[in-house]
This record gives sequence, C-alpha cells and structure tokens, in this order.
Amino acid sequence: MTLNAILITGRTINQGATIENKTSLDYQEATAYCELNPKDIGILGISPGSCVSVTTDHGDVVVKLKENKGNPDGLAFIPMGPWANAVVNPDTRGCGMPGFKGIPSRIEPTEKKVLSMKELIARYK
Amino acid sequence: MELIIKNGTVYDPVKGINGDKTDISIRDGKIVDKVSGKATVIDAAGRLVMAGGVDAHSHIAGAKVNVGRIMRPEDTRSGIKPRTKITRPFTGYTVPNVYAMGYRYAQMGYTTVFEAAQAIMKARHTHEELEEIPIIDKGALTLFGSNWPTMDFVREKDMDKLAAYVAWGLLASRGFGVKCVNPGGGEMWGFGKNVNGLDDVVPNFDVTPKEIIVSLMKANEMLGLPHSLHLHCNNLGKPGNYKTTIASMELANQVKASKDRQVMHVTHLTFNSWGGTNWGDFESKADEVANYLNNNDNVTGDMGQLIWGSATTMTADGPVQYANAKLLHAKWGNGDVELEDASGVVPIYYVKQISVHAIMWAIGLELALLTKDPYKMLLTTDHPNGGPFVNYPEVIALLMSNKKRQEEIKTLHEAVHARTKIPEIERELDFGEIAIMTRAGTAKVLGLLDTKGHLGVGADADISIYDIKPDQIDPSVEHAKIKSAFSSAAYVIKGGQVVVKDGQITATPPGRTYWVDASVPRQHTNEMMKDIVKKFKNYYSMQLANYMVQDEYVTHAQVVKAGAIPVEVN
Amino acid sequence: MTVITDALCPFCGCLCDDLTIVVEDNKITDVKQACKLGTAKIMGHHRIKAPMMRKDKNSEFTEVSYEEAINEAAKILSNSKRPLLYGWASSVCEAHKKGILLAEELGAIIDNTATVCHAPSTLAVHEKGLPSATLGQIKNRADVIVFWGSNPVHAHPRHMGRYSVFAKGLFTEKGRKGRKVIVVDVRKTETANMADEFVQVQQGSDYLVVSALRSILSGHADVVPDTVGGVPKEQLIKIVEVLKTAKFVSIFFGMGLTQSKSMYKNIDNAISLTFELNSFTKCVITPMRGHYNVTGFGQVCAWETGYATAVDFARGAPYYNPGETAANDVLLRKETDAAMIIAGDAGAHFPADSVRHLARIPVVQIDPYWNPTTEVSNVVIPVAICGVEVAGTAYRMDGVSLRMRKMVEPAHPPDTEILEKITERVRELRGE
Amino acid sequence: MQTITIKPKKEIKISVEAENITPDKLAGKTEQEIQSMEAWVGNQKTTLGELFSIRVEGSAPAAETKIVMEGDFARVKRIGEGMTSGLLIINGNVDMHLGNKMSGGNITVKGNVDSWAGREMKGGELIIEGNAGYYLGAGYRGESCGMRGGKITVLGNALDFVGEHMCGGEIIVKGNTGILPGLSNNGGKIVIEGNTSRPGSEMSKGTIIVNGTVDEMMPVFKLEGNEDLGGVLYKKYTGDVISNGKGLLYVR
Repeated sequence: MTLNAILITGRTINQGATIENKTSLDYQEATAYCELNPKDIGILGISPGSCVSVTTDHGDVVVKLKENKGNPDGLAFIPMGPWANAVVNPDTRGCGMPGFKGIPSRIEPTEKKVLSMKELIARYK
Repeated sequence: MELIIKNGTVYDPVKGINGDKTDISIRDGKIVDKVSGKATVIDAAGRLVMAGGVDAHSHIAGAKVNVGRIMRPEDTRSGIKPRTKITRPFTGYTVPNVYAMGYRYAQMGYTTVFEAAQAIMKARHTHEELEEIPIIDKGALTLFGSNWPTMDFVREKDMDKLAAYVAWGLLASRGFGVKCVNPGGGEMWGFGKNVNGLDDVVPNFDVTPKEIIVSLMKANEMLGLPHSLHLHCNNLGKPGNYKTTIASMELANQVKASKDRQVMHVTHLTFNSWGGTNWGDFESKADEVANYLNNNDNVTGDMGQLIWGSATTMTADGPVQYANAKLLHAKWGNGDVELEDASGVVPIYYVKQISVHAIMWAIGLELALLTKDPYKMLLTTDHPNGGPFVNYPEVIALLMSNKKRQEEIKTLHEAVHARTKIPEIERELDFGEIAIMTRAGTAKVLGLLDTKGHLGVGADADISIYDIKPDQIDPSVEHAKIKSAFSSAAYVIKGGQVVVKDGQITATPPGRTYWVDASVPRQHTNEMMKDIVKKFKNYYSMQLANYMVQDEYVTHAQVVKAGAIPVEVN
Repeated sequence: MTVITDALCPFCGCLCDDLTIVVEDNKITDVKQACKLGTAKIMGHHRIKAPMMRKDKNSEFTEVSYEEAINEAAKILSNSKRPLLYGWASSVCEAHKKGILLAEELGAIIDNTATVCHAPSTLAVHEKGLPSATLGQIKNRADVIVFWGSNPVHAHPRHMGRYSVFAKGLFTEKGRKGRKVIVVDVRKTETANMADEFVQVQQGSDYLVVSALRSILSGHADVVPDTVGGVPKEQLIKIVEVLKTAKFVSIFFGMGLTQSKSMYKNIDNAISLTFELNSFTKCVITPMRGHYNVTGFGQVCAWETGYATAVDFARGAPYYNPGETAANDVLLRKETDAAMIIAGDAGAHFPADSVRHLARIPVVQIDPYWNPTTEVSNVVIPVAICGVEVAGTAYRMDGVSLRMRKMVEPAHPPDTEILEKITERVRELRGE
Repeated sequence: MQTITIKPKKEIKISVEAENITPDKLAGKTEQEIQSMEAWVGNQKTTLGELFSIRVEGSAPAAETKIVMEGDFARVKRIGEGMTSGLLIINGNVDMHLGNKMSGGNITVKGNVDSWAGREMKGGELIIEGNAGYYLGAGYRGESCGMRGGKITVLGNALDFVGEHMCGGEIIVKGNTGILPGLSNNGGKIVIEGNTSRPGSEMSKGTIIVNGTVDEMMPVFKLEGNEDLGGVLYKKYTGDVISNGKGLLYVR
C-alpha cells in the first residue's frame, strides 16, 4: 500500500502548453500527477487516475496517479510546477539550485482530493 | 557649444606639428579655425595634447567577449568599482563589462576603438554590446575568411559575386571592414582540423588560403572600402610561423590599393613572428617581419604586445584555441558559427620566467622598434589576447625608454637574450612617433584620417591632454611618469564634450558606430543572392529574413559610403 | 487579414524563426509551423486585465491605475534592504537592460529563471569553459547526437527536426539515416524511444557515468568496474567507440544533469569529456535552454555586470555567488524583504519554503498572466506579451541573437515601459 | 595584548557583511574607532557599533590581538577575511566566508559555520567545533586554485565540495562529508574521519585519507594495493587516471 520511491520532476509537453494558463483546470491536469511504472502501481494496489499522497522530508501533496512504462522501478515523476514543488528539497547546496530531482519520497493511496492551484498556494499564506 | 584648448604642447604628426604650442578651437563637436570669445577655455599649460586615441584592433564586444566574461567570474571580480552618480559599475580586467570598456579607454585618452572580429550571424550581439559601450566611437570588422559563400565565389573565380557578397555581408553585419582569420581554417575546424599553410586545399570547397586572401583583397579594393583586408595569418601559434606570415604579406603585391593606404593589414604580429620548430628552439623572427615591412609599402601591422599576468585569448581561430587549451590545461570556450567561421576563448597567464612568454614579450617590442616607419606598426595588445588594453601606457613607456626595457629584461627568462634582439635595440620612440602608432597611423590604416587621428580643421573634436610637459621630461629616464600620465588623462574631449578630467569620468555620452555601406551593381547582388537564398534554404539554421542586423541595433550610426566600381542606376 | 512570415516563437530555447502568423482584426487566428507549445502561447490565454493591489495577501485584489500600481511598486522596492528582482526569461533583452539598471539603483539582487534550470551549467562553464557551436553547425555536420538528461520530444519539440536528429545539411544529406542517436536518461522517455542507443542511468549517477566514459576514452578501462551507475561496462565501452570514431559529435544536455545529485559538476565533467573527445573527433556540447530568452538574460547580465546571473548590487558593485546570491538562497534564508517577480513565475517553480517566504513579504508582480505568483503578490501590473505584442531581442539556446517580431497591437504597456517608470519613481522617492 | 569583545545588539535577519572584523583591522583601535567602522546590512551601509556592542581592553598590534565574539553570528558574513595574524574566537554560529583568504592567525568557532569557510585560505589555522557548510576550504567561482595553505579542522560534519581546487594546506573533518571532497585537488591534504562519497575526482596531486566508508568510488582511480599509514592498513589508490594524476587516495 505504500511505495518508497525516488522522485524526479521535469518538463512535459502538456505542462508547457498550459504554462501560461495556470489558473485553468488544463494546467492542473497537466501537472498535478505522479507517474509510476505498472509494477509500482501494482504495489500501491490502486489504479491510475486515483489520488495518491506524496510525502517527502520537505512536505506533502496530493496528486493523481498515472502510469508510465518508461519509469524504472522505484522512480516517481511529477511534472514541474506547484504540486511537485510542494515536496521538492529546497536546499540549494551552495549552488543556488534547489533539489528538484532525486528526492526520497513515500507514496500512498489517499482519499484526499487534489488541491487547486489557488488552494495549494493558499497553504503558504 | 564652443571650446578652446590653449597653451598645449601639441603633437599632430598628420599636420606636421611636433611639440609646438598651438591652440585648438572646437565648435559643435568639430575642430574649427577659430571660436568666439565666449568659448570655454581649457588651459593646457604646456601639457601634452594629442588627438584622441584610435585603436584598430581590440576585442571589445560580441559573442566571444561575452563568452570570456561568462567563463571568467574570477576575472570579473578583479576589476570591480561600484557605481557612482555618473558611472555604472566597472567590472573585470581582461574581460571588462561594457561600461568599464568605454570608461577605461576614455580615461587613457582613447576615443575610437574597433572590435576586431564578428561573424555576420552573431553581429546583432556585437552591436547590442557596442550600443552599451559609453563614450567612445566604435565599429566592428566582419569575418569573411571561411564563409561558405566566400569560398564558393573564390573557387568559381567570380569576383563580382564575391564583392557583392562582401558588400552585403557588411550591410548584414553593419560591419566596417573585411576580417580574415586563418582563412580556410575556420571551415576545417568544423571537423576538428586545420589548414597548415597557404597552399593547403580546403576539402569540399577546393580553395586555398592563398586564393581566399588574394580574392578578398581584390574584393576589398573593388569596393574601395576605407580599410584594407585585415588579416590574422594562418599558422598562428605555431613555432616557425613567420614564414607563413611573410608569404602572406607578399600576396599584397598582387593587388593595387584603391586608396592611399595599405592593401593588407596583418594583425597581432607578436603571435605571427615566431621562429624555431618547436617550443624548445622557439625564437623571435620579428626582425625578418619588420624587415619585410621596411621594404614594402603596401602592408601594415600591429604589435599585439604581450603583458605580464592574466590575459584572455579570444579569436576566430578555433583550432589554435583548442591547441592552446590543451597545452595550458585551461578552460576552453569554442564557438563555431555555421557556414561562417569558428572561435575560441582560453585564459592564459603570461609569466616572466617562461621562456616562450619572455620571447613573445620581446617580439612585440622588436616589431615596433625595428619597423622604421611608425605608420606601419600600430600599438595594440590585441586586447585581451596579449593583455588588456589598460596596459597601453606600459607599452608606450617601454617604447619610449630603453632604460625601462633593460630593467625589465633583467627580470626575464634568459632566453630573451639568446633568442631575441631586444637587449641590443637602443631606439626610443618620441611623442610624435607614439602619436602615430596610437592615433594618426591607426586612423590612416582604418581609412578614417579625414576625421580621426589628427587635430586639423574638420576633424572630430576628440582630444586628449596628458599631464606631461614634453619640454620638461626625459621619457627615457622618467618612464614611470609617462606611464602614469597616459593611464589617466588630464582631459579627454570626445566630440567636443569633456568626458574625462583628472582621470575621472565626467560625462558619458553614447559613441557612434561606424559601418560601411558599399554599393555594387544590382545585378551582381541579384546573382549573388541566388546563392545566399539557397544557403539559407538548405544549410543555415535561421531564416534569411531574420539574418541582417536591423536598424534598432545601430542607433548612433556613422555610415561610410563605399563602392568604387561603376554602379548602375536603376 | 495580415500574414506575418518568418516570425519567431516566444516559447522555448529553440527560438524557431520560421513561423507564419495570420492576424485578423488584431487577433491571431492561425499559427503555422509552430509546435504545440508555441501555438498554445501565441494563440493566447486568459489575461490579467488591469493593475491590481491589495494590502494583505489573503484579501481580494482591487483594480487600480497603472500610476498607482507603479507608485506602490516603487515604494515597496525602495523601502527594501534586500530586494530581489527575479524572472526575466519570458521577456526581451531590452527589458533585461532596464531591469539591471533598476537593480543597480535599488541595491538589489537580480536573478533569472535559469536559477532553477541551467544556472548550474554556467557554474560548470566557470570551471571548464564551453566548447559549443551554433545549431546549424550541428545540423550540417553532426553524425552522432547525444541527448543527456533532456527530453526534446516534450520540452523542445522542433529541435530534432530543425537542428539535430532529422535535420539535413551539407555533410548530413541523409538526415536521420546518417546519424546515430544516443539518449542517456534515468527513464525511458519518448526521446529515448527514438534512440539507436539508450543508456539508462541510475538516478543521480550521471557524474560517475561521465567519469567512466572519460576513463575509458583515456585508455584506462581497467579502472572501471563492471557496472557504473547501473550501466554495464560493455555498453560504456561501446559508446566511447561510437563517440571517438564519429565525424562530429554533438552533446545536448538538460535538467537531468543540472538538477541531479552532483549538479553542476555533472556538466563540468561532461564538458571535460567533450574537450577530451576533440583529440579524436570534433565534439561540441550545448545546454537545452528552456525559455525562449533565458539565454538572453545571461548574455545581457554578463555584458552589463560581468556575471551571467544572481548578481547582488547591495554594495553598489556587482557581486556574484550562486549558493549565496541566487533567488532561492536568499528566499530560503528569509533575507529578502521585498521582491519583484517579472516574466517568470517563482510561485509555481520555486520550492514550497521559498514561496512561503514570498507570501510573507511585499511582492510586486509584472506579468501578462495570473499564476501562482499572483496569489502571493501585493501589486500586480499586467503587461504586453514579448514576442507576440512587443518586438525585441532574444537569444537562442546556442547564443544566436534574433529579433522577435510584433504580431499584434498590445492592450497593455510593455514591461520596458513599466520598468522605466518604476526606476524613475524610485529616483524621485530617494530625492535624486 | 588587546582583547576585543563583540556581541550582537539585536537579532540579525538580513545578512551583515563585516569583513572589518579581523585582528588586522581592529588591532590598536579604541572602542569608539571600532564602533564607527563600516559594515553592511543588505544594501544599507552601517557601522559595527550600530550592530554590535564592542568592548576593548588594552591595545596591541594584530599579532597580540584577540577578538572574542559572543552570541549568534549566523547572519554575519566574511568575519576574519584576509586576516594575517592574531586570534579570533567565536562562541556561536557564523555565516558564510569565515576566514576567507586568511594567511595567518587562528580562528576558533564553537558553533557551526556556513559555506565557504576558509575559501582561498593561504595560511593560519581555522578550527570549527561544530559543522561546516558547503565548499569548506574551496575556491571562488572560476579560479583554478582554492585553499593554498594553512589548516582547517572541523570537529563535526562538512557538506559537499570540501577542499575543491585545493592547491595546498590541510583539511581534517572528524565527522562525515558530503559528495566530491577533494575535487580537482592539486596538492592539498584532506583527512576525513567519517564517511564520504565520490572523493578525489579530477585529482592531479595531493592526498585524501578516508577513515570511514566511501559510499561511491569514482571510476578514475587505480588500486595500487595496501599501505600502512601510521599503523593502519589502507587501500591505496592513485589518480585521477584520466589526466595521469599523481593524487593519492587512501581508504580504510
């Protein structure tokens, strides 16, 4: 039911196509998800499209689960954006660059819903 | 706006003024016969007055200069000065920011500087930087020596198309003259190779460096461009290259000048007057090169003097820069430009106790001292290849004082004795000769003598006043004073405006950018453009419509018209 | 109806300049040749209509005049002891120059979006330089293309067609057929699916893999263990062979290198590999820059200040040290006491802790669109879209500068104008 | 002997740049003189006296001057910059660039130090009783040489890039270090008592000794066999082989 995975974030074409439209549902759909391979999804015991909570040492976020056969075992991918950034490692390691890739994370099924962009940012106020 | 400089000791070799007390009148940015009684008076009080300095070869703007900055934050931090009410911050030593570039030239009394190389495709970048360099007038030479159209037209022996291409390339790049760097070598560097001599054949294009040089010289004269071909010879950076250099100079005999100037300017000869066969038997052949210049009137050169300490080598000579980076284990910037040329950037540190460096230091000075006519050997450091331009005063002091040279020689690797002639050279240049190497000569070589490099009526009111009283100083002995005075002018007037007083910047007007608009018969352009259109369709990574530098990037243009061949009227 | 040809795309670092735009009644009705990313941006989205302000971050915005908003922005910035001016990538170089001047006037830190993208590449360039080439050089000559930690199918959709994998040129007339494509990534991306050779690296191990390739290339395969970073030694040997026997190798890298474990040292190492390959063949390396003009900011900042980004003007002279002066460094240390976010979206692309700090300090946003930064802003100033409604300069990923065209008349002022007015107002407030 | 005691007057949030706090610059000065010396808070120029309470006892040249700093200096940068002699004791945490370019004297920190401590250090001694940040004893961006001489001791842990581009001197870390210690080492000595990862990449000279475990070894070292160093048996490696490096890496 729980998967320990290494999280990476990055660009996707849909994230890019909606990047100037961040109040839209299209943007949320393009970025508020987490990709795992079918085997890892099997470990979670839920199907793609369900919500998962992704927790790291730096925060937690709820996103939709997606399948990506290209991911190796234990590798999770969330498109770059506010949902991913809720859990990335802020340490800039003397270089100015926060840790957007290689973050140990815990992924679990959840009943919680994905927050909208505004709700997500409201958490920081 | 009127200004008069009174009581100066003037050196204006063009007008034959050699240390006379002459007043200089200025109105509306130009030197005039006389001004009214309302003119502001600057009392030069016997101090040295010269035309504003003109630099014909310096890397001050564009892609490779910026690569140097980005590569070298350690250099940027070495020359930092905070902003003031008048000036933006100064940064950098070998690769200063655009502001320091303008300010520091102005502080030395230089008012006109030419960027020595831009690829057409990256010319927009050059102009973006030139626009931001304050105070000084400037321009840029455009690379043609490895361009595919150049080589195609040379192979086809179609001089009309070549001339049309050069004219179009100057327009496209808003360039001032024709630069040719290691002809053919830029193309060969595309596959990691190089040409090794004037007669090597460039694969796929079936032309030789010799043919490229001669054809570009001819095209240059067909177009009656103000400046001649500006050549960076093949084999730069290789021991024994003086033979290639002299053989290249001999090619000038094949072409007749369209104007009262050279047909070939060979640049940074410090790097091209090398004897020996390897680093072990490396020696100076500056005497041979100077000798050639002494016996021929159609070629000029510049020193490219080496300066101790940090430098950043940057050149369109891509292969030589890879060789340098390997030799020095240094960081390496490379910037091939599709269909046009290459470029490389490598930091270096010149050390007195390294034999090759000591010999190179001597070569620059030998060139200047063994070339009899100072109009033939301009003062440069090939900034920042030999060293940063802020060291020109050091070079002036070395040229004016054998004592200083001898003191310096004592601190150098002993190779300087056995493998150069510098220890025995006693010649000391005078202020008039310095004025030629830094003003009159550079202006003449560039073809700008109508308005630059002298103080005659009609010239731009670009004037520097130095805190030296020529009749009271012995430069041979008081070389430190010479250096300090030339480093920090008492007054600099640019276009009739005082921009420097007591070495401090007082105003920062924008300078102008010179470029050459050369006309050719329309049918030649039309024929040539068929080729260019094909190259854009098949090979360039950008559209022809987006290629040329737009007017927005040259907001203070000084257009020089050229085009000697009869032009058809539409 | 107006048809604009050879128009430039204001989306990614490919800066495609062959678009055809159809305009009717000052509205763009069709975009030809652009990819999905470019089309989406050029066709446009919902915009912020008018300047807005609010006192407290949880209250609603009120629409105000440009003058009021500019005045408030200037007040916020000139009262700050540690202002941060961040963003700039979706803007033209003309705006960058104004921004740097404003930063100087304020004694601010100026940083751009490269800080979460390719700024580590710049740190590597400080170490090793950058042997690169224009994209056309690669199109005409490269017979081996390597994508390392980059996924152009998603991030730079026309790159492979215009410049690399499929492009045909003088010495590459066979296009894709004449080329070998190597993709190195931690997962099998769509780009990897198109490769002749896919090298799957364990996440975070790129540095080790590059070093192993360098060891093999230098004739020291003996020191390389059987697998490095999850890659079998035989595959590494095979790749070295492909690279060194090529005629022209072009390596493109993305955030897979800049953002993973050894960060900029990955690139530093890859540049050394490039350097060493030049003893055998021709090899160049190029960062896959994200925004269409993120490269331009680095260029402008370098010629104006000597440094490419993350410049701190606190003491009047530029100071540079990412890790200390980059946007996230000062936000995470809670040093910044006011920020201006322009043409970049810190709210969306910074880690939660940085956004949390932005939510606590006064923030001015200058942008055409409502985005997460808007949610944490106090003053919002909408502007025209550079490259669609404003002409200006942008730099392609290979450092070639191009002039963006104006396609339609804007309803909002350009950011250059807003920056000028803020600067003017700052000077007035300081009695200068 | 001169003793100068410095305490923060209030909590410092925005980093202070206080490169004037060195024995060289404060020696022989009175309280009043020191109070009027320049310091910066963000873009505001201020004085040491505005930020710190300063007590001076005695008057002496730098070599006989001791600066004692009491309290939290976690937001005070560049303390001890370029110092050539004297003593600097910090009873608390300090911010970045502590003792950068120092060439002599002694700095002891009871707490933690942030990144770039001992950057481009030439001589003297830096003792950090707590933890160190990134780039301990490293260089500045783009420089080919970091620490050139002197000695740094960290009793706790250090983060990534310890001794990057070191050309001389010695760094001892009693705890663990982050990745890539001794990167491009060109003549320095680094001793890591704890664990580390990817040590010695691009080493051309110098020595790295790891007494803990090496999480990941760089594939650029040649195993030369075992060697006894002061009674302890180490695996001895040489490298980096790519550049025919003469660096020595000892792993227990």
